[in-house]
Amino acid sequence: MSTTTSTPAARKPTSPGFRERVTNLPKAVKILLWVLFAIFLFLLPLLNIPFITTEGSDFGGVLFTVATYVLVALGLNIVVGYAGLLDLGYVGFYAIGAYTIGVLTSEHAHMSWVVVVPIAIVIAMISGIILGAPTLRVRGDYLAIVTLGFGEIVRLTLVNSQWLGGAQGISDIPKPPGFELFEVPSIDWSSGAPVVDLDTTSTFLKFGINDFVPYYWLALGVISLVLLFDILVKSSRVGRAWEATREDEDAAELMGVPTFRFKLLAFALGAAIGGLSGALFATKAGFISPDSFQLLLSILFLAAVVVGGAGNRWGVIVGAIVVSYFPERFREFADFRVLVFGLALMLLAIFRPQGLLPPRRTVRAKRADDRQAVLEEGEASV
Amino acid sequence: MQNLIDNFFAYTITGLTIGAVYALVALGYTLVYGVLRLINFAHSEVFMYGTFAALWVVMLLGGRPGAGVGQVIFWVAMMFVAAMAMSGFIAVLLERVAYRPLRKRNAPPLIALISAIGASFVLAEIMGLRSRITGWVGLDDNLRDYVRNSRNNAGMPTIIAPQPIFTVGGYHVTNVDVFVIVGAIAIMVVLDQFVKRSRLGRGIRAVAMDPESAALMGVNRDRVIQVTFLVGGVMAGAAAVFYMLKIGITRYDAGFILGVKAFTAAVLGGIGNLRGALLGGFILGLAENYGSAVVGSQWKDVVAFVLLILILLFRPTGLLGESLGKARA
Amino acid sequence: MRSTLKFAVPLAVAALALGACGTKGGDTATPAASGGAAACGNYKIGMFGALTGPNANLGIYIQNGVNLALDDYNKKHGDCKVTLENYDSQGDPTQAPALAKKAIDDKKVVGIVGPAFSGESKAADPAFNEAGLVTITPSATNPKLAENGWKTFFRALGNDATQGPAAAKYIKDTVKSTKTFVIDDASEYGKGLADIVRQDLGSQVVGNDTIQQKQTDFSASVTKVTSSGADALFFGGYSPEAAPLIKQLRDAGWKGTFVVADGVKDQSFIDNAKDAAEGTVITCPCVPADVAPEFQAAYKAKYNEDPNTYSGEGYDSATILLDGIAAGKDRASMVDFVKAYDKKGVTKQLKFDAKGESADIKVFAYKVEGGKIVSVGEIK
Amino acid sequence: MSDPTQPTTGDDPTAPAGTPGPAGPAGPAGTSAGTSSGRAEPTGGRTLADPADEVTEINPDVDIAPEDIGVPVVSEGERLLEVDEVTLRFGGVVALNEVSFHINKGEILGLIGPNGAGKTTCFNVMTGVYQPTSGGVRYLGKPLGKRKKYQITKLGIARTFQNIRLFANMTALENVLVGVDAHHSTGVVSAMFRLPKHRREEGQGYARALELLTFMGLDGKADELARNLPYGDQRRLEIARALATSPQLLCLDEPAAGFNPAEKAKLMELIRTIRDQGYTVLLIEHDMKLVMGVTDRIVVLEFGRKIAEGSPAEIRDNPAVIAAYLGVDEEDAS
Repeated sequence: MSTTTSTPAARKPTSPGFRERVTNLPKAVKILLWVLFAIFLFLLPLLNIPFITTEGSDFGGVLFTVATYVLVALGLNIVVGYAGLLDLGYVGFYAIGAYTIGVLTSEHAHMSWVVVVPIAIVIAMISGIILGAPTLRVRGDYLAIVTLGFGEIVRLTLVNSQWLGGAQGISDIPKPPGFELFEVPSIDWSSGAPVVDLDTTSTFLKFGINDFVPYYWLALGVISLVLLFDILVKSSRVGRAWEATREDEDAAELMGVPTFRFKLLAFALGAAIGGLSGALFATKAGFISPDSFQLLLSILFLAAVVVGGAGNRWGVIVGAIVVSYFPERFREFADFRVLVFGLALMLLAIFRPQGLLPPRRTVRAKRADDRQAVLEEGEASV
Repeated sequence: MQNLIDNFFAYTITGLTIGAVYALVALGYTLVYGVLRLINFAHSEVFMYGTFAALWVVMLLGGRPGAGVGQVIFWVAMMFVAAMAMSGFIAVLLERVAYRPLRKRNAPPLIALISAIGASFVLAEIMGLRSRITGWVGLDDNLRDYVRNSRNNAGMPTIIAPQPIFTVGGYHVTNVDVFVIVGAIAIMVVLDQFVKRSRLGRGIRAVAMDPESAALMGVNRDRVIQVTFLVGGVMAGAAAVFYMLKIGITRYDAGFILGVKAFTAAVLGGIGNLRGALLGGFILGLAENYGSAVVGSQWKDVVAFVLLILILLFRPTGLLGESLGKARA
Repeated sequence: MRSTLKFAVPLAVAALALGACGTKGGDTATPAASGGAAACGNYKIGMFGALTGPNANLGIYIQNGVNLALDDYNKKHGDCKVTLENYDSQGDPTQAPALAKKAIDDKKVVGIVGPAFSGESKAADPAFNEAGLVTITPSATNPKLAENGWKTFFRALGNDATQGPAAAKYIKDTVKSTKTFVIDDASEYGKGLADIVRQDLGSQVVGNDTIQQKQTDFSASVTKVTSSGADALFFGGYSPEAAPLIKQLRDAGWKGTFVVADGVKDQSFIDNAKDAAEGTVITCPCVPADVAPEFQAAYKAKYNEDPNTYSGEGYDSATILLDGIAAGKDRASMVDFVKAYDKKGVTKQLKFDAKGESADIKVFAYKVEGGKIVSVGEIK
Repeated sequence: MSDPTQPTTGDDPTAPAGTPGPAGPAGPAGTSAGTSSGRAEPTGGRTLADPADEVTEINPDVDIAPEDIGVPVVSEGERLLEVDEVTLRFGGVVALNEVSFHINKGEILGLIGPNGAGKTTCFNVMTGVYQPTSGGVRYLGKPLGKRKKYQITKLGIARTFQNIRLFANMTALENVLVGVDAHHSTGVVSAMFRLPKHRREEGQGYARALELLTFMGLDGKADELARNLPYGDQRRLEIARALATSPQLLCLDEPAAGFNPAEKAKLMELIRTIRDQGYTVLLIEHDMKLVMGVTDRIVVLEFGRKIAEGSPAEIRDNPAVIAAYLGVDEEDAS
């Protein structure tokens, strides 16, 4: 474990790595890079880049799935990565979000999508509190199995409750209201070089049945909001309290951290984001049934977080992409997908236990340096 | 409810039979948790491989209904040998491949869990893909019956025809019921004595109590851990035999839910506590059956999980308390 | 709208920083992959269903039938072969929409056999409908699928609403049961069917239970059945649960008649339940193999086993689409072709009503005898 | 200790006093820094560097006086905390047996006793880790009752740990900030929208935390991960973190364990400075020299009982103490 963070002695002599070079770039260049990156993400489903684009399934649809996984991973990262609570039943919240959409827009009411999404978030959050309040007092190891049980309880309730559609699920979930601003063409590579194909376009932002790209854009927008939220909250008292609780719960409590309250908060926020992802999923799918919320999904979600590097938001994003994209990209493995996935998990655990992108403290340390300099300057000037 | 009261003994006896299987599988979780403080997520697959070993040995020996007593005893004995060997082997293999490398690197428990989940997928999928895997090496023709339809159920001929022996409250208790319940308890007693009295058993307890002191006192921790996995695996093998005698059908994914239930049983009784596992298994089996009788079988798993949550709320260390080292076992 | 393109194109180019790049207009939707004969459309048909994963058995039985139909066609039309494109959903509704989009975007695909399950049908069929791509499902039996007004939806077999009453009738008239117990597996298919049977049998139902899929220990259900004194049990569900259920019932000494539906019509049921499966009655809206001996022979020659559940329906569904291609239909005109289709297939007279349901539905009863599923005639 | 992601450290400081680990310095002080014998190992399993390098100069001039946290002010010499006939049983083991003593405002009280005497257990009762079986603790004249640990901290009792329990994967600054946060109330909403409250508290918090680090001589190491700090710095960081909660009473649990004489001298100086800045200090220590040199009064425990109480001079001459403690454990007292 201790190999992940460089000691001061080791840090100084090494020549600046990629990361340092990027962080040292002028601010304007950095902003430009970010903007270019955002545009790239925005256009990704239409660029049809060879090799990256999935052959077996629609790339826009796959990217949307990847985006929901990213969102879920960000939410679960708050619970697992920041607060250190092992949650094996996260799919329960995902299902609750999706079913709130289903019930309120199709099955029992026809409320507007814009109204229902916040309701879905709130209901998922409340269910997180209801589950967390009694169970977060039990030991961490047990929490895993309790949450696993919760995920199953949710699914079985969905299967067996006719009010919620039973095994038939809920269909005809309406599309969200959209607006049509402009069309974006796609790129065609069939002649070997990129050619702009003006006939295959996606409209920003029209939510149809046969074009998943607008849903991907929606998810992209939601992800950036959640990321911003994550960054702001993590770098505050709340984030520190979570980390302290994860590191040493008793010591944190003795340093004045109401650990239970913060664990519950992490659980509720994680649940809310899980519910939001479920809501997006239901919106795009138009049809939901308990089959879409199998226990295996919880495990995949957790794997996304751990594979990427629990505690590092960029890491878990990478993890989510790995877990959701690769099985689609390599559909030709077909029957062997799960086997390969299992092997990958084992190898990763053995050879890179911190995840692909372990939490990096160095960047944060650098920022703290700057802050200190600012403070000293301030004092000097007074 | 009326149905439960009318058929109370039927629900009780059948609940105890499946509870015995839970209990034996729960032992594996409890033992490993006791010495390593981690949830051996892949233990369910150890059990599943045992069921297949039991099935295959019966197929190999040409097991069929209505054979003579001597023949049946031989078959059942061979089932035990095969299933225990297979499960024990898989458990030790698991420890070697999925856990030991992590332990050497001092990885956090969460990583061990991920490794275990990976191992669980790999083991289950190998069984689920056995027809294709054996196809590559060209053994398909010889083994066709053993690997056919590998994503589907695999059924075993009934070698012990259930015969009512005596009647309790209107329920005809069969020879299989008695064999499973009594057999499971007997195996538990043997294990209890093994942990209590043998040198290796004392080693297990010492490591469970305090790994560092145990190491100082000359206990070879790696060896103890290996033995713990082996013992847990052998118990799962025994469970697999009982399961096959009672249910008779297995599948590549048969371990998963049963594993979750068994883990629930272990936590119910107090994880790390051997007698707790037995108690937890029986209680879970009963609760599921009673619950199914009252609210319908579709809520069976919900009953089990709600029970678990309630127990953890009101008695967080399980019914009999934790710790392999300190508890009486 | 077109003017906004100018904004997006340079950006895409810049982001890629790749060489030659021009805009391509015109009406050709997709580039011609290979320059075949002008008359030959290089058409494909799609097979949409679970081909891998835990539910793959059914999908593969169907795929076998489809491949057989393709072989027949390509033998006759060697100069312009039709190929099969597989859309392996693993039976998962979550994956279905993106696969449907893939099929829709491939303009060579003129028709789909599938989706195989009801769940994925609900997820994918709206897209097919919007795109006007014909789907003929050989196996999804949920009655509600036909109620959505999908113009492209066709079903090559009877739905649960036709099978349920037949099963109930058989239990009443042929099994002559007076006390029937009904169990379902809470699945869309199983519960839907069992509810119809419950309704039709009325007061003769002495007890109900619902089990979970993947459940293996049925001791509670067994106790309920035996204590109810039922002389027949209808189970709405699939073979993985039916096999252990009947085995445990027989082990507990229950002697009644076990009645199941097409979800259990599968050799693996008998392989696993072994002797306990004997005497099980299976209803199925599928024609017995001996009705179409040629198909049976061809299937056996190719796959070395008898046609299995829905292999015949798969063959028929594919044949309809292939006939359409032979008649020069493309994707747009295929819908009307299928709607007007009326020919004898290997399973039944292939003809659809206004909703896309098979017009000619026969439900047959089968029985497990001597380890084989044998037909005992049509339920009338 | 139940957290699955928590790095495993040595033994459990909250364990009953009946099962203590080995004592502090095993050999003559100063010969080796690795005296913690795998028990009080610094978090993260880092190998110890030569302690001579680690003597960090503290900056006693920095004003770190406790912030006003709304606790009623007690004047010098008045009773800050009273331990009143506290008995604590674990099953059959009596860890504390009717222990009574008090701490006056502004003093440095030593709590000593042989291994297993119940010193840390006593800390645990005072800080709410354990509820006494009978008796109670009064703070500022009011019983602590069943207050939770973090509530007691907010009231003004802070502590360090016998085996260092820093937040290993957080920086030194963040460790201290967690302590400062004890009196903050920024929640998700103010953090999310960067409301004035968040900005004010963050600003004050950083300033205060940096002050404390500077005071402790750790200002250059604010951005090191706690687990990468040298052993001595980790000990000092624990004290800084405890001070950050603005306590009235600072409880130090063997702060000098594993220090060489030079470091111990520094530490004594530090403890005095802390007291001079307005804190009351309760000190558990094995090193008799340290205790005698720095404390105003001493309470001696043995087998969960108080056997003596008095000034260092009185304790030095108390026959019961000599018999129970010095006689048995002479080396430690060197």
